[in-house]
Amino acid sequence: MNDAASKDKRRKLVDATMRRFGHSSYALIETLHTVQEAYGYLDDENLEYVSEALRVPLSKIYGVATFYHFFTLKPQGEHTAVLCTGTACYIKGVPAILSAIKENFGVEDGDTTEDNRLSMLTARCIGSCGLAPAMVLDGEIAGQVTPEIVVDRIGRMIHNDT
Amino acid sequence: MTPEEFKKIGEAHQKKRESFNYNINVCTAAACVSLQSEKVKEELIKQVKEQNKKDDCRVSGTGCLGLCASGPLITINKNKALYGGVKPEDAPEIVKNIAKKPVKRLQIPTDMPFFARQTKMALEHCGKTDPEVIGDYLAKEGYEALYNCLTTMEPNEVIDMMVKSGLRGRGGGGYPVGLKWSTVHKAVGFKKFVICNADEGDPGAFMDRSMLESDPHSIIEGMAIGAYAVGASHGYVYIRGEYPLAIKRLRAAIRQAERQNFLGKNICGTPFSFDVEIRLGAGAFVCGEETALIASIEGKRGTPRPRPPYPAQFGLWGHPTLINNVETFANISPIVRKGADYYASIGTERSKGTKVFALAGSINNTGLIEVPMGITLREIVFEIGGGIVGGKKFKAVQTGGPSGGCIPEEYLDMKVDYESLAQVGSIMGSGGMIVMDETSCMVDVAKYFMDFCRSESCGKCAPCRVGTAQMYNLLNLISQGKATMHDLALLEELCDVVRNTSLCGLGQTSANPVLSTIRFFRDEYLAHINDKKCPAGVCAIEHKEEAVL
Amino acid sequence: MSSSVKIKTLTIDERQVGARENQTILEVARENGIKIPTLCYLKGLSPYGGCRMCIVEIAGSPKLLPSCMTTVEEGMVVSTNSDRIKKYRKNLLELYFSERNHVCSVCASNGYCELQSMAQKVEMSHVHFPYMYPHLDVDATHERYVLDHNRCIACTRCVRVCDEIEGAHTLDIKDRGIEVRIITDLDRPWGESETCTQCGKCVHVCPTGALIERGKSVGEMSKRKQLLPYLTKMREAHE
Amino acid sequence: MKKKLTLATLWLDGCSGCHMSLVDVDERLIEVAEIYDIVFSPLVDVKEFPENVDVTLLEGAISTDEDVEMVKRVRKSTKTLIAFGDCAVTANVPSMRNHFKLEDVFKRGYLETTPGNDIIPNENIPKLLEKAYPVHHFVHVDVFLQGCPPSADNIFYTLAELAEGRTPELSQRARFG
Repeated sequence: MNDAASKDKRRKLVDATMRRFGHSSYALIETLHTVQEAYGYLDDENLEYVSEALRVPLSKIYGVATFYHFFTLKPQGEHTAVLCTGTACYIKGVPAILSAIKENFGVEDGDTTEDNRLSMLTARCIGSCGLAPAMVLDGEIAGQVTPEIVVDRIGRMIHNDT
Repeated sequence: MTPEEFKKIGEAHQKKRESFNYNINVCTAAACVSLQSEKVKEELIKQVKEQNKKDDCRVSGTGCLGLCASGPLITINKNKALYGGVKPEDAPEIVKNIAKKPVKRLQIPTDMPFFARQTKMALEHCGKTDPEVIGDYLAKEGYEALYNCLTTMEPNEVIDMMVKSGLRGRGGGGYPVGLKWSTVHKAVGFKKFVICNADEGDPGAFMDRSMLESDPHSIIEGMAIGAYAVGASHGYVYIRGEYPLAIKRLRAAIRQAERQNFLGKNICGTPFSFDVEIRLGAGAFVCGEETALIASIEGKRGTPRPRPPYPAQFGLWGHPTLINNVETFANISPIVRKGADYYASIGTERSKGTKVFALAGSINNTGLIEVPMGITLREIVFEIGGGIVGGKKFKAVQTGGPSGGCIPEEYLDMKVDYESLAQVGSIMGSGGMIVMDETSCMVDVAKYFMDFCRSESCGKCAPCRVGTAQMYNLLNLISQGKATMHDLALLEELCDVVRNTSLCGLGQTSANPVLSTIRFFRDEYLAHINDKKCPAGVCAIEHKEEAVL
Repeated sequence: MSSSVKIKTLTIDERQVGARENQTILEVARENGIKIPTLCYLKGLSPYGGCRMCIVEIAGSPKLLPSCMTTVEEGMVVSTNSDRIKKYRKNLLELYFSERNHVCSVCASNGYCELQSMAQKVEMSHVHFPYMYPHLDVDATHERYVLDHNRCIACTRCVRVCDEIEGAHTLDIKDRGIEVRIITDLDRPWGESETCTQCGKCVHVCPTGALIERGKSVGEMSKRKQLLPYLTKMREAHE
Repeated sequence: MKKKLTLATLWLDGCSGCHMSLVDVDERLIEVAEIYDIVFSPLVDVKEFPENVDVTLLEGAISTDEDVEMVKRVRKSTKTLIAFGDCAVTANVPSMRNHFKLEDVFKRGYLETTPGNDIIPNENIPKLLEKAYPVHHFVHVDVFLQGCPPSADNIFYTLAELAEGRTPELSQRARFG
C-alpha cells in the first residue's frame, strides 16, 4: 500500500475513535492512543488534525501529550525494548541491566539507536513482579532476565530480520 | 432474564465441564503467558487429539493461581494435581498418564502453606473459571448477588450491608466503603457515575491486573451493585495502558455481560440500567489519585484538585461519582452472597475481611496471596512466602509502594492491618509487598522511591515538584558519600514541609519511604555520611571530598 | 441573588464572620480585612489551588487546606497565621526561589514582583535549601513580549487569563514535575504563534518577571494590576 | 565610655556597590566611628584579617577556592557575621554563571568576546569553583542584610542595633533587589 493510502487508512482509524465519542473534547486521550498505535508516535501534523477535529487548543493537546509517559513525540525504532524499573525488578538488578544495555547498544531510557533499529524505554511497572526482573521485547514479556540474557535477546531481536 | 434462566446457563455449562473426566486448566494470566503458557495449552490440546482422548479430556485456560514463581501452572481437577514450570514439551507425558499417577517431577504440593493459609474472597474464582467464558462464572453463582440486590433489596439495604461488613477501600486509603457509598447515594444529582480505579500505579503491585485477567466478571458485578446502591447509570473502568491482556479480557467480559443483559438497559428485566466503558490510562502514577483520575477521563492532564469538595459530591464532569479500587469491587459480590456478618467475622477489630498481597522481591514464592487481615508479617514472609531466596538474612519488607515504608525485622510479628501499618510509618497501599534481604541498601531504596515520586509528580504544586527534586538531590549526595549531617537535617525538614503542604496524596506521602528508612535504619544513613561507606555495598561511594559546610 | 442562598457563620482568627454558602474562606477573610497571602489566585480567574500560599488550619482536620478553593461551612473554626503556617509559607517561598533563577537585582520586575514582596511579607531572610540553578531559555521571538522561564513559578495565571478572558488559549503547560514549562501552541516560538492575539493580558496578570513587555529594562516593568478587575466588572455587567 | 566594638568589612565576589552604600551613610559615619573601630576593610590599609572581631560586613558571593578559605577564616574570628547585600545572601549576579559549564564560561569570557585573545589565564589567580555560592552555603551567618545594594539607612540601623546588643529586625525594612 503506497504511503498516501496507508496514511489514509490510519487516518480513518483516528476518525473512527473520534466519531465513537461524538468528537467531544474528552475523547482526546483515547484519540491520542489511536494515533500512537497507528503512526507509532504523535507527530505534529496529527496533533493539529486532532486539535481541529475535537476543537481542543493546540497548546492544551501538547500539554496532554507530554504529561503521559506512554505517549511519545519522537518516531520509534523498528524494535522496542521496555525494561521494567518497578521496585521488585529494581532490587533484583535493574541497574546492572541498564548499564549492560548502555554498553552494548549505546542507548539509555527513551533513546533510539542511530540505525533506528532499537528504541529503549523503561516502564514504571508492567505487573510481572513475580518474574522480576522483567522486560517487554516487541510486546512479548521476558521474565527473570539477567544482563547477559537481555543483551542476547535484544541482539537477536534487532538482527534477526536482516 | 430470571435467575432460573441464568442458573440454567450456568448448570448447562457445568454439566458440559463435568462430562469430561479430566479438566486440564492452564493458567493464562500475564505472568504465566510470558512463560509461554499459551504454547503449553496449544501443545496439550494437540496431544489430547493425538492420543485421541478428546471426549475424555478437556483443556481450557484459567485465571491466576497465585504462585507466579513456578509458572506456567496447570491444575487437573479430577486428581487435584498441580503442575508447575510446565514446558510445552511436557504435554505428551501429562496427557499420557492423565488417568494414572500425576507426573512426579512437575508436581507442586497443594497443601503447602502458600495455598493452605489463604482465605479466598476477592480471588474466589481465580484459577477455577475460564475468564473468557461467562458460563464458568455463572456456574459459580455468578451475578446472583446482583440479581438479589436488584430484586429483593433497596439501595439503602445494600449500603447498610456494606457498612455492617466493615469493608474498607482496598486502594490504599482504607476509607470505609459503606460511608462512601452512602455519601454518593445522598448526593443530589440527576446523573451519577461509578468509576473502577484500575490504574494500579504502585510499582511491585499486580493484584488488580491479575483479578482483571482472571475474573473480570466479579469486578463488573461489583460495579453494577455499587451503581444500583448509589443510583448511578454509567460506569468507567480506568485501566493502565500497560496491561494489554487485562484490557482484552475486560472488554470481552463487558460484551458478554451486555449480551446476557447483566449490563445495559433494564438489567435482568428490572428498571435498573447501567453500562460500563473502558478508559485507558497512559502512564501517569498520579492518576491513581481520584481527582487526577477524573481529570484524565475528562481528557485533560492528570493533575489533582484540592478536596473538599470530594468526588462523592462533585466528581466526573461535576456529577456525584463513586470511585473504588478493583479489589474493593471484587469483594462486593462475595459479601452479598455470604453475608456481611460472615465477612465481618474475618480480620481484626477495625480492619475487616481479607487483603490481597503481591509478594515479590527476594522471596521464594513470589506471586499473589489473599490472607485475612490481622495475619502477621512473619507468617506471610516465612510461611506463605517460603522465606528469603538463597537463605539470605531478612532485612525489611516494603509495603505501600512510593507512599509506604520499610518495616524491619523487629516488627515481623506485628498484625497486618490499616492501623498497625500506619503506626510503623507505612500504609497498606494497594498491597504490594517487596521483601528485601541484606543485599539491599536502605538509602538506595529511599532514593529509588524519591526518584519515582520526583518523576511522577504532576508539577502543579511547588512543595511536591520542587520538594521531591530537592530530597532526591540530598539522597543522591548521601548515597555518593558526599553529604554532611547538615544535609540529613535538611532532608528531614523537607520531608515535613512536603508532607504537610502538598496538594494531593502523592506529595503528602512521598516522604514516607525516607522517614521510615531514617527511623529504622538510621545507622545506614550515618555510615554513608560519617564513614563514607555503604554497608550493603550497593552505593558507589566517590572519595572526592566536596568543599561544603 | 435568589433569596434561597443560605448564610453561614464561622470564625476566622477568633473573629465571627458571616458568609454566603458558596463563598470561599479566602473571599470571606478578605471581605473582613483578614490578609491571607496568595500567588496563583487572582480575582476574576478560576481558582487553581496550586501555589499553596493560602493554606489555613481548620479545627478538626489534620490537613492544611487552600482557602482559595475551600468553601465555608457553618461553625468552621479557621486560623490563617499560626506559627506552623507561617513557617511553611516561608519554606514554600524558599522552594520557589531555589527552583529557578530569581535574580531580582537585574530583573525587569524588580520592585514590582509579587514573589519579591511575598518574600518580605513572610520574612524570608534567605534561602536555606540548595539552589538548583536549572538551565532555562528565554523566548524573545514575539515582537511585543518576552517569556523568561527563569522567573516563572508555574502559577498558570497566564494560561487561565488567555483561556477564560481572552479565549485564545495560546498558552498552556507541558511535561510533569520539575520539568513543567509554559508553552505557546505546539511548543513553538511565541513569535510564530497564529493563535496569539497579542493582547498582553498574560503579561499584566503575571506575578513575576517571567512575562514582560519588550524594551522594559531593570525595574521598569510595572504591571497594570487593575486590568483584570476592570474586565471582570465589565464582563459581569454583561451577564 | 563603653568599650569600642571592632568592625571589619570586606568583599569577595562582589562589585563593592554595598561598600559604596556603606560610605553613603554620610555624616552618620562619625557616629559609626564612635561605636566601632574599623579593624579590617578595603578602605583601610590592613593586610591580615584580625582575630576576634565583633562585627563583620561580608559582601559578595563565594566563587573561588580562596573565597572559601577566606570566608571560613572570617567566620572563625568573627562574633556576628553579616551577609552584606544580595550577592552574599543569595549569590545574586555572580550565580548567573552557575547553569553553564565552567569551560563554556571561560570560552565566552576570554575567547569569544575578546577577539585577538586566545589564552585563558590560569597561573597565580584563584581557581573558580564549579558554581558561585551564597555565604551561608559554607558558614553560619548571623544577620542577612538584603538589597542590591542595601540602603544606607538599613546598614546604619543594623550596625546601631548590633551595638546595642539587639538583633536587627530587617524583614519589614529590607528586601531583595
